[in-house]
Amino acid sequence: MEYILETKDLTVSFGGHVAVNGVTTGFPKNQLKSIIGPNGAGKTTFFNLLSGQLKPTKGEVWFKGIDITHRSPDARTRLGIGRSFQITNVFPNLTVLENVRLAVQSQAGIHYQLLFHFKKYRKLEERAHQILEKVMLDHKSDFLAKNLTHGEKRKLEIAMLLALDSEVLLLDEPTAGMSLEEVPAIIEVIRGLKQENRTIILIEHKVEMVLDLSDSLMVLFNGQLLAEGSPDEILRNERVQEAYLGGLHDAS
Amino acid sequence: MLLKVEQIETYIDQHHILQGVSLEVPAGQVTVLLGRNGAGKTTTLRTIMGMTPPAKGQIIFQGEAIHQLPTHAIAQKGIGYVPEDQGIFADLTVEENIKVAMHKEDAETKDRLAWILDLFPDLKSFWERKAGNLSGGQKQMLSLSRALVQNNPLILVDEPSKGLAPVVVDKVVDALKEIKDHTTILLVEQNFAMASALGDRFYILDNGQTQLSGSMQELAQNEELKRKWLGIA
Amino acid sequence: MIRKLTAPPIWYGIIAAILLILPLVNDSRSTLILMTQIFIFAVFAMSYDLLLGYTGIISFGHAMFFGLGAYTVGIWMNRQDESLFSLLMAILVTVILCALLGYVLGVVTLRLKSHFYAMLTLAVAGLFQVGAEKWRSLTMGNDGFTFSIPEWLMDRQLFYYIAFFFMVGGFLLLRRFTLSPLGRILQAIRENEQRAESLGYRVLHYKVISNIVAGIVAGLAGLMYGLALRFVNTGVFGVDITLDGLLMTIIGGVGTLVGSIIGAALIQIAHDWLTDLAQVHWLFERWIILFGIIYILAVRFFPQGIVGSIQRLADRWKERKM
Amino acid sequence: MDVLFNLTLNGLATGMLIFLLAAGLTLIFGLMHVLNFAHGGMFAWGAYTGVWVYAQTGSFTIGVICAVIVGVILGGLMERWIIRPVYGNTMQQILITVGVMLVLSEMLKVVWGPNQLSSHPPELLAGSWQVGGFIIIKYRLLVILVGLLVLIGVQLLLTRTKLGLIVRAGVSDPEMVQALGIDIRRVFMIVFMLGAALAALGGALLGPYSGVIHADMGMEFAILAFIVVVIGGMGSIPGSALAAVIVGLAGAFMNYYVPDLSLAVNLLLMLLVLIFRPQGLFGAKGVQQ
Repeated sequence: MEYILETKDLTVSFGGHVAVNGVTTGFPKNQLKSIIGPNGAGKTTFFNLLSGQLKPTKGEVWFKGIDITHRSPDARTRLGIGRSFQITNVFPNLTVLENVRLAVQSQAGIHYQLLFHFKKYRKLEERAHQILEKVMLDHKSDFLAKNLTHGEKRKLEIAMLLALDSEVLLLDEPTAGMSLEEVPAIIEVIRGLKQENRTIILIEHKVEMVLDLSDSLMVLFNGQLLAEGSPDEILRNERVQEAYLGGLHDAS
Repeated sequence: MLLKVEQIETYIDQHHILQGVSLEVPAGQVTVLLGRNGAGKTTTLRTIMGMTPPAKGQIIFQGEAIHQLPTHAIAQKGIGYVPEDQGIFADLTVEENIKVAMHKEDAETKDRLAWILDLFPDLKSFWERKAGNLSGGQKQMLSLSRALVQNNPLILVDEPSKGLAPVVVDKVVDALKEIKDHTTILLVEQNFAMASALGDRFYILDNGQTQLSGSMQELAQNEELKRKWLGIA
Repeated sequence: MIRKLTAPPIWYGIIAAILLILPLVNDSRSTLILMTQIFIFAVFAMSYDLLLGYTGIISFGHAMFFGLGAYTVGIWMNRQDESLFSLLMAILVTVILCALLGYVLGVVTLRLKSHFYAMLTLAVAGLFQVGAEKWRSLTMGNDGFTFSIPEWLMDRQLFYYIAFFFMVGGFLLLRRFTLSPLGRILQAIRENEQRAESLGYRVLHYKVISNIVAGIVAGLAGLMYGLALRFVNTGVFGVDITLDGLLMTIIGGVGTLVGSIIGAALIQIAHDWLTDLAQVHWLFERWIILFGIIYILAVRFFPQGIVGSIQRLADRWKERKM
Repeated sequence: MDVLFNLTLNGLATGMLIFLLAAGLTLIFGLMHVLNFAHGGMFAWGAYTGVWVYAQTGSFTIGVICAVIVGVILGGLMERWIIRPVYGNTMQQILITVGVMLVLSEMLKVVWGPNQLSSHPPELLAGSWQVGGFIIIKYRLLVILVGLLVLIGVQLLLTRTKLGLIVRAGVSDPEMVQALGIDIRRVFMIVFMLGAALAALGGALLGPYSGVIHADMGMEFAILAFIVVVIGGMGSIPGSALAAVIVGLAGAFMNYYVPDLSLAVNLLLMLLVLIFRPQGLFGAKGVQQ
């Protein structure tokens, strides 16, 4: 299988605690792969290693055949790995439109321009509006981001990620802290993304959602890769069930 | 009833984390709080401790409303807390960690300390070491000791098995079994084997709400319930 | 804050017109000097606002740029002839020196947390002040020196207009800068650094750029200040100059540019007025206390300042209408 | 030889004065993550109170005691009314403490007038001893002694008392300290008052040492104290002591040999530390973003 993003023996430890332990895996192009596992299994840490917020103690991260282990988060974004955060992470005192436009601008490679052609600027704004429409947030484009409801902020978060137009999307619990009524809208958005032929890596606790959306799953447990495979295989995997129910006595 | 939590709702920033949690902790028992990741178990404990005060609902401890008190006052009422990450003071020695928690140095406290050190002989041998250098299991024991040395009628213990090797988990279970005879425990645990070995009653949390409660024995025998609420399917 | 400026352009026009006519109506020397000071400090405060309000950097050493400008023009005029050419050269040198200083300081220190940056800039500015005291051959030490400027600049009325256009130019330039794509990125960094990084922006680069631009503008303000006084001493490097800029920005409204102008006007006028009152009672000589207390109260209860608060009220009103 | 000895003694004494200021600064930062830009104000107030009371009563000791009391009171008021309301907001903290600094220095001029005050050591400590070919100025020795006593005292307080234990625990996890039933806000206040008292003590000792005091010296010494705290490492008392001695000595020697560069050397030292070892000599964390 052709992997767009791969990890080799990826390990990170803090103090004496090994948070991610020798994970070797790959993420197939244009598929959605979810990472599941009990609390403290190292899922978010693993994400941070993929996006560059953390540097591994050992091991490598490869993206499209390039070793990106030592690249900074902003460099990885420019290469085409975008991420959303578990905690809502937007620019609170900028408008919704401005939030997205900043992402569009980065994607367009406009980093240091001072004087600017207004037509081109208009284009960026149009693109931002299109994306806001896609996540059903266009009617709020003039609001300051801090005045959105929680669910709307999550949508904005995803809109910014879309604007980056990254090939690989890392979604860290996109429904965290949402009320139940808000969840289906987000699922729709993710489903839409899947159809656009992007590679998506998802951390999510809402199990029904994971099983429904994922092409494949990987299970982390105590920082190690316990199992990977299709949702069916994982469901049938005894070890995984045990890990969840807590009877598991692994070798360590 | 030692502790009564009634319909609490808690926000963290704007996240509506607890959306109505109610539970009762009878004295002398181990009450277990179960539920999947992100269900709101840790937040429930932190809300009881006053670290993330509830926006709605009330918390009654020994007949007294405590949900508006600051954390230190709640602790002084007699609730001990053993957090998920153990909350060890890494730069202090084991001895000093325990001393921070000892507000009295009377004979009774000294007796209790002696009992604790019998319970966790490891701590005695690392008495003057920096707590940051302890293993995960030892940190867990130290954290428990701090809550015990205060003679709290209730202790809240958050996932003591997390990140520990199975052998160590067994040790912690044994210790908690003995501790159980001395104080009431509200335990958050994802490791079902551990929960069922210790628990008398259980509550299941999901989506920030208490969904189900009953005796631990019943739950242990009901595979379907277990899978539905605790497994991945 | 990014939104359309609430004050409609017509207000700007009216105020500008009044300021243009003022010297023709009232040519009292003290009024002209006061207004000139306001214009110059408005530019200084706006440059401070670029750092504080738009990029979220607190510097306690902004006076070093200001002082650099003032000394450059003083020394240049003294050593060379007082021609227009020397003036232009002094401007060029100020720009180069401030850009260099802004760059070096930015690269070395902007990686640090805000406390450390604030502390470090305070210390470096202190170094400049001591340097100016000690390098007597160049600066005449503590007492400073007077210098002559091109004859035609001595005309107070003309200088008033120059300062006025200096301010208008500074405002337009900085406004353009903050509204440019790059300026928007600065605001994104102020709001949420980590997120700006995860959008693919190299945060440090932008902070350094902001530092350089703010430094150059502050340096030019210092140069104008030197020209206005025809005198320079170590006071131009003083912490109080920085604090003046800080005060003006905070009271006027952080992140608004217009606020800095209003703040500069308020503080300079109050300063002038209270100094006059000092003849009535000595306590008025200590007018800084009053400012200090107002400033503390503003930081605590009124952090948006005058313009920010007006904007917020306007927003609320608009939202209610919607 | 004589010169070297004198310079060393001089540098040590200056270093100790800076240490008194830096100790509070570093403790407050370590525990509360507040960088108090008004700390120099406490120092200046201590100096003025000390000199004035000494002049009024004729007793140096009473002057020092009053200075310390003024420090405690100012510290308490400041913690309660200025720091606590903006707790947790770094930007507001920095801005507001600078405002307090401004007001404190100006208030000095209101109370004692804008001119500098002069002072001299009490009779008992005036003059010098002649030991072997060395001249030891008595007052300098006193300053060094007091500095050492404070260093030992603070270390003992931190390591041997319950309060110190709580302070150290609070540095590593303030929330957990509260969960153990301790009111951390009270501890904050005590530490803040203690830090202010030490600064005021330093100020009171400075009067007779330098002969004159003026209202702006609070900021000058605060800058040196900042340098010391950065070099020594935020939150570390031994680090501050060592760095204060280094800065004091560097200042004294440079002042004698290359007077124009004395502040520059200290700044350079700080820059080097920030670039190569940003956590300071006695590494605390949290300097870089």
